[in-house]
Amino acid sequence: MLSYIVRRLVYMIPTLFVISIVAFFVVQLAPGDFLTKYKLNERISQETLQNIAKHLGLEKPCEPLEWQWSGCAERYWRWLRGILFSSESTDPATGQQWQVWSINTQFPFVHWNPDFGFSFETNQPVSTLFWERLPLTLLVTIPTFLFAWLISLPLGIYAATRQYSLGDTVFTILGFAGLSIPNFFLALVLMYWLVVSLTPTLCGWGWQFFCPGNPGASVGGLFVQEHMGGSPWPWDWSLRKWLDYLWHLWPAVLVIGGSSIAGLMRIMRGQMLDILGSQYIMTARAKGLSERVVIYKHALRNALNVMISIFGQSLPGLIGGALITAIVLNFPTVERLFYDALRAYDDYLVQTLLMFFAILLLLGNLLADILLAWVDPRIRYD
Amino acid sequence: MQDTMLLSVKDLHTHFELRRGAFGRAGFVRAVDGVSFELRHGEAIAVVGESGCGKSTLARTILGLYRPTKGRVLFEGRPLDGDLRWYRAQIGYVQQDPYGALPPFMDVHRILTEPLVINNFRGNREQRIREVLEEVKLTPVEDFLHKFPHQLSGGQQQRLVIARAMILKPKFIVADEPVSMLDASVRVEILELLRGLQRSHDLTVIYITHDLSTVRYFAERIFVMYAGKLIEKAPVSELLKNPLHPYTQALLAAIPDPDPANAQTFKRVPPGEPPSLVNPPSGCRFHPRCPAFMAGLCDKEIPPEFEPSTGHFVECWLYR
Amino acid sequence: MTERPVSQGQLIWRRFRRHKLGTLGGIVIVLLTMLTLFAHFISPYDYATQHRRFAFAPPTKIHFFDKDGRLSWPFVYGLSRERDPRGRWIYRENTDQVYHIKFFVKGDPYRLFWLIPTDIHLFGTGERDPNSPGQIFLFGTDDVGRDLFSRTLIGGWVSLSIGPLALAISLTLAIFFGGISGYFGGGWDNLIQRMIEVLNSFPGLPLLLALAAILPPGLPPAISFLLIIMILSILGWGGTARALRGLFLVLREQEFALAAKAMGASNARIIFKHLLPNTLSYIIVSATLGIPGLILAEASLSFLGFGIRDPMTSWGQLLNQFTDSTITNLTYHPWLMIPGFFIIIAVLAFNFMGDALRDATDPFSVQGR
Amino acid sequence: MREKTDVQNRIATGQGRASPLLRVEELKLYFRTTQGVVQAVDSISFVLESNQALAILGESGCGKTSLARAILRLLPRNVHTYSGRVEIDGVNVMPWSEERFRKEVRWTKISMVAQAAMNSLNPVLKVGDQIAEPLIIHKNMDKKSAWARAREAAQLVGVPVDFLQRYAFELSGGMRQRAVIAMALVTNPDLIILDEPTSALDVLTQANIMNVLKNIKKDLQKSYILITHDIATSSELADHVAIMYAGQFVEWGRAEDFYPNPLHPYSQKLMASVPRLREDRPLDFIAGRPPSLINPPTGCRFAARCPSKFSQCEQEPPMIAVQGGRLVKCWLYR
Repeated sequence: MLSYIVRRLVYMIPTLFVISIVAFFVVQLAPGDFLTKYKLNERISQETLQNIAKHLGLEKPCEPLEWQWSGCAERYWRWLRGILFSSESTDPATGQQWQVWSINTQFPFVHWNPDFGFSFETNQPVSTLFWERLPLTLLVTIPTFLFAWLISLPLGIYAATRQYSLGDTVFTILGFAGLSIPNFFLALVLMYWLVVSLTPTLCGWGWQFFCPGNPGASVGGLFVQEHMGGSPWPWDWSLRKWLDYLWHLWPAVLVIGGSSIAGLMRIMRGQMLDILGSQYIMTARAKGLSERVVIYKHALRNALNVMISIFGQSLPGLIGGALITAIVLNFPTVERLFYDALRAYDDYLVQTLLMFFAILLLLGNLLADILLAWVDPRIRYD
Repeated sequence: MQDTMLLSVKDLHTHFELRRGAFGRAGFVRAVDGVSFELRHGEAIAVVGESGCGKSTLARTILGLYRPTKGRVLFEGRPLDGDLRWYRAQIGYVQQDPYGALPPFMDVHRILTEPLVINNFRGNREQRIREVLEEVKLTPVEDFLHKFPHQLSGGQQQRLVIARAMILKPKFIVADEPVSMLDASVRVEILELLRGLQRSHDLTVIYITHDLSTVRYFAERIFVMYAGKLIEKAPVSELLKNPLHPYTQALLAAIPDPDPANAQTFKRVPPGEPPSLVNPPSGCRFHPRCPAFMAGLCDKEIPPEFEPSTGHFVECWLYR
Repeated sequence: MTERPVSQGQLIWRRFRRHKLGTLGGIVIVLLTMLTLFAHFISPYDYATQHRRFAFAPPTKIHFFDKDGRLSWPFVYGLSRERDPRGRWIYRENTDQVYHIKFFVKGDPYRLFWLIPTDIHLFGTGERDPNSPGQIFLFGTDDVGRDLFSRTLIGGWVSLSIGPLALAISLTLAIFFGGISGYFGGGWDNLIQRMIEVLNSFPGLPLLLALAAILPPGLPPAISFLLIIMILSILGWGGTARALRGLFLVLREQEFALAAKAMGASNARIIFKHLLPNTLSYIIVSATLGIPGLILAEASLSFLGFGIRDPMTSWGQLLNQFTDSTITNLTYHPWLMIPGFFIIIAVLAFNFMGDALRDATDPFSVQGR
Repeated sequence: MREKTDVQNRIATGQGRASPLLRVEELKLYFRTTQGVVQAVDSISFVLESNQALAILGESGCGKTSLARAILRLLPRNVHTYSGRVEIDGVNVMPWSEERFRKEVRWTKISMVAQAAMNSLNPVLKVGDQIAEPLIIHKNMDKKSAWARAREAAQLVGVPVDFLQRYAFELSGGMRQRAVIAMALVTNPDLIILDEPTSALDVLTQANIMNVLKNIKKDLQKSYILITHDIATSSELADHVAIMYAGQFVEWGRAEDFYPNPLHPYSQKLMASVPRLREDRPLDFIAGRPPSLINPPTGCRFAARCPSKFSQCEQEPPMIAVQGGRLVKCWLYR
């Protein structure tokens, strides 16, 4: 088992390499870049511009759309070198060295703090921005993930064991609706309801938390103004900040999770139906096992194996959903950072986050494979 | 002498690579591992063996569907290599699962037209299709021409497969378990049809089966296959009367005829299971299960082919 | 023996028609397609016409009873506006001005089916002046006073066509690469598989956004439309190719493929005449189920401002207004959400139809065996 | 295998029993399909005494597997009609609730080795757990003693004990088959339904399994219902033979009477189509195909294919008793 994990991790290295190249070139393909913007800014001197160009290897052109490649490898190498070996980030404009704000300020035992480049829009190292956003991202993603899986699996089992019943039909139609409503639109509808109907009503009932000026009345964002600063790590929060967080979390969980639920539920239902029709389930029934044992011991174990292998595939949906929701609901997550970076042509930020998403997927798939190898005896790795 | 032989197979080996994951190679499946024999014009032979002994691979190698790893197949003295188009028109292939063997989205007419088109049949195609349908007794022809395979019964499907194999008037037919997927009452019908065609057209037929009891109704000679090798070859009546290889003996003993006395008797069957073709046993491949096992010989040396009586060949050290 | 020969296509069609929701989905798709094909004719205004005096006008009420409660030919009241204390425009019906709804009225000129020049619209008040109070805005107007109903119909053209177009490209890629990969195997297979893996290791939406961000802002609408189709199809072919590869791997080992090979059929003939027809049901189903995803992807892209851009429009692009001043728009101009319901209906219809098709083709597919 | 085992010692079945082990009367099982109602099992009646084996022979699609399921009440969702009497030891179990039937019949009275037994084992559970499971459910045993009994059962059918720690996919086809038979034996039921127990196996493995089944019958006094299309193999086990055609029994009799001399024209044709290894006799076949079970013909269902058809065959023949205790559903024997 251990050797399998190690082998898989080793296999990931070339994939990561290819991914970093793809991420780099996708960004390089984009026509505008920060330098264009700097050039238009009169306050930035010619000297600074030259500094930047020199520091980042911009002397030679890298314009893939115009088939000018000479500078690309150079720039790519500088970026890669920073990730692998550096722990300091340089502001190319001023030459100022920034200590990379990294995970080991929180976890001292981690000794790798890579430099992913510099964000020109915010004048900060990419790593700093990234690590700042990560805790809140996880605080949105993990509850969403749990919510989606904990709802969809039981629903799938329910629908499969009562195929064609009223409940099954209702869930099937709801599932289709979930698949068919765009995330952002669901978010909009939910916000509309919150703004126009729910919070005024709750305030009207005398619940101060929901009256104007209080956390409950604000819609969108993860916190009201007073809680926005401070530590991103939840163990530093006050109770009121926690309440604030929870109140703002649930629409996001509903929206991001909602779309996954529909898909997962249908897959789970299909799997359960397949398995319930199999010979060994008939044998289990013939053995006089109660329906409960047949379903939960014999059928579910097999269905879960398939669900585990799907685990990795459900991540892109989660990331996509989180991206859109972060924009509509104005959440300070990594996905929102990505969106803002894209709009500002903030190259290093975009390519780093693109790579981060890919790594997340790879790790998700790896985790799914390991889990599967662990629970399914048919898949043996040695 | 060579030239009068329709088919000669010399030291044929067909191995498949076993892959593990994207890169590693786990070994070879030795599906056919040193097979030699010769067939005369108009002869029907049967290859008998248990599932997984490599008999289907043998059939497909002879048909030119797999490239042999080693050894040669000669058809009328001409080797099978390079472009096989000359060979395709002279052979017919009848498969085990008639439903699977017929493309589900083509009707009977289309299915029978395919070989004619592919091999540039000169002559009246429609007439040939009618002839062959009548030969396999799918009559009246009009009722069948525009049916799809799923609308035919198992027996009719197999007739269609035979018709397709016969349509180019081949010299040689390979029938791979042609009746094992059919019901008992239909099997005989198909076997008789095949036998009738074989006799009337002077066809050479290789009949591959796991069911020894049907062989006597069909073939003149039997080849017994075990773990990639032909361990015994003999005329049918000779083999049934006087099986030499211990495996053949066990096989014959294991096959029941419908007889109420069977219920009272126990069979003497060698224990164990057929060996893996990836790591076959050393020496004689049957030695771990053999009641006549001779230590130091059977597990060390691969037995060559002996001919204890004329026309009866056996690969067993008992007959050295 | 008396049964008439039925091809599998006919059987699938029969089974499909038994599926009520699927049939409903099919009907809705046909209706929506008609609606968008005749969009210029059905919509009372050109989608770009700006009614400067009627920015953010709510949906116009159509009246069937006059002031005295008598049944009347449908009409609208004239629209007048005033500012509320916060300075927002508020629209009121002026019950003194009555504009009857007329059919086949002359209005903004357009080309029917992008070919025939005409200016006849299905209905309207007949007022040619964009600032006349007699306007009919079925879905209200946007920030510059464009009629949302007209824009929704026109936008449907992009939303509905982008799916099939992108799908056609990605299916061609998928059949080509999946076919090669599955039928021939070996080195090409390995290479194609690695390619798909890298493609699949990026989550769809972020990569889509990053690719869409490559498009320079000033492109002509038609070009950027085509490029967005290209981007969507490049991202979409991997999964289908992989599934087709699996199908071809199974199919090439099927007895009937071996039979064709034994007959001497060439590889091309085996692939195109014997194997591909067997994947047809899978391809049709995956196409129908793939379209909703593409519609949603386009909608998300345009919603975020990276897809279809003004002056062109699509249902997703129409909702783009919400990315800024979300709360204000939601609170005061909720009708701007209407195009979203069209997305839902279209996607739902495709999903129902795809699901029904999948059920109908199920026993005929190769995977089942 | 010969020595008396613990399982064996616990047998006290059959002897001195007043009513037969199993009596089935007018059992019907119809399914609803989109084409119409399939009369898969149509008024089947028979009696099975203890320590007897009944072979039910029929071609594919004649309803023999549905009959097995009807006896164990393993019904699919689309059941249209399920009626008749199923008496076990003289007690009609048809009115029993699902729960009572589950607890008191399944695997306590009747167990089953299903068709394609290779697929009867759950891929993610250990073989031993699956063999022991019925004991834990029905006999309230703890896991340890259940495993001990599972080991005995495994030895009885020739499964090496350490195989119980493995998963089904790690076993060969023959071993899986034996494991499934062990599973059917472990709770010591009186009757085991064998649905094509060897059809997917090699000749030698098949013969080995048949030896095991014979041993069990002889030593443990079990009864079998053997469902198969393989006439030659059926003779290895059968005490009685029933021939099934288009959802009905057309002949029933003792094995020693039936094999040499089948009575029904269908049975005769069927017997004549069996190739023999030791006997050179011409083979015969039955032209045409069995009728559809949706709207089967009125009258004798075999009439359309029958060489001795005559006018009376328009009406459905009853089961006619022929001397020697044989039953045949054919007007020729009136």
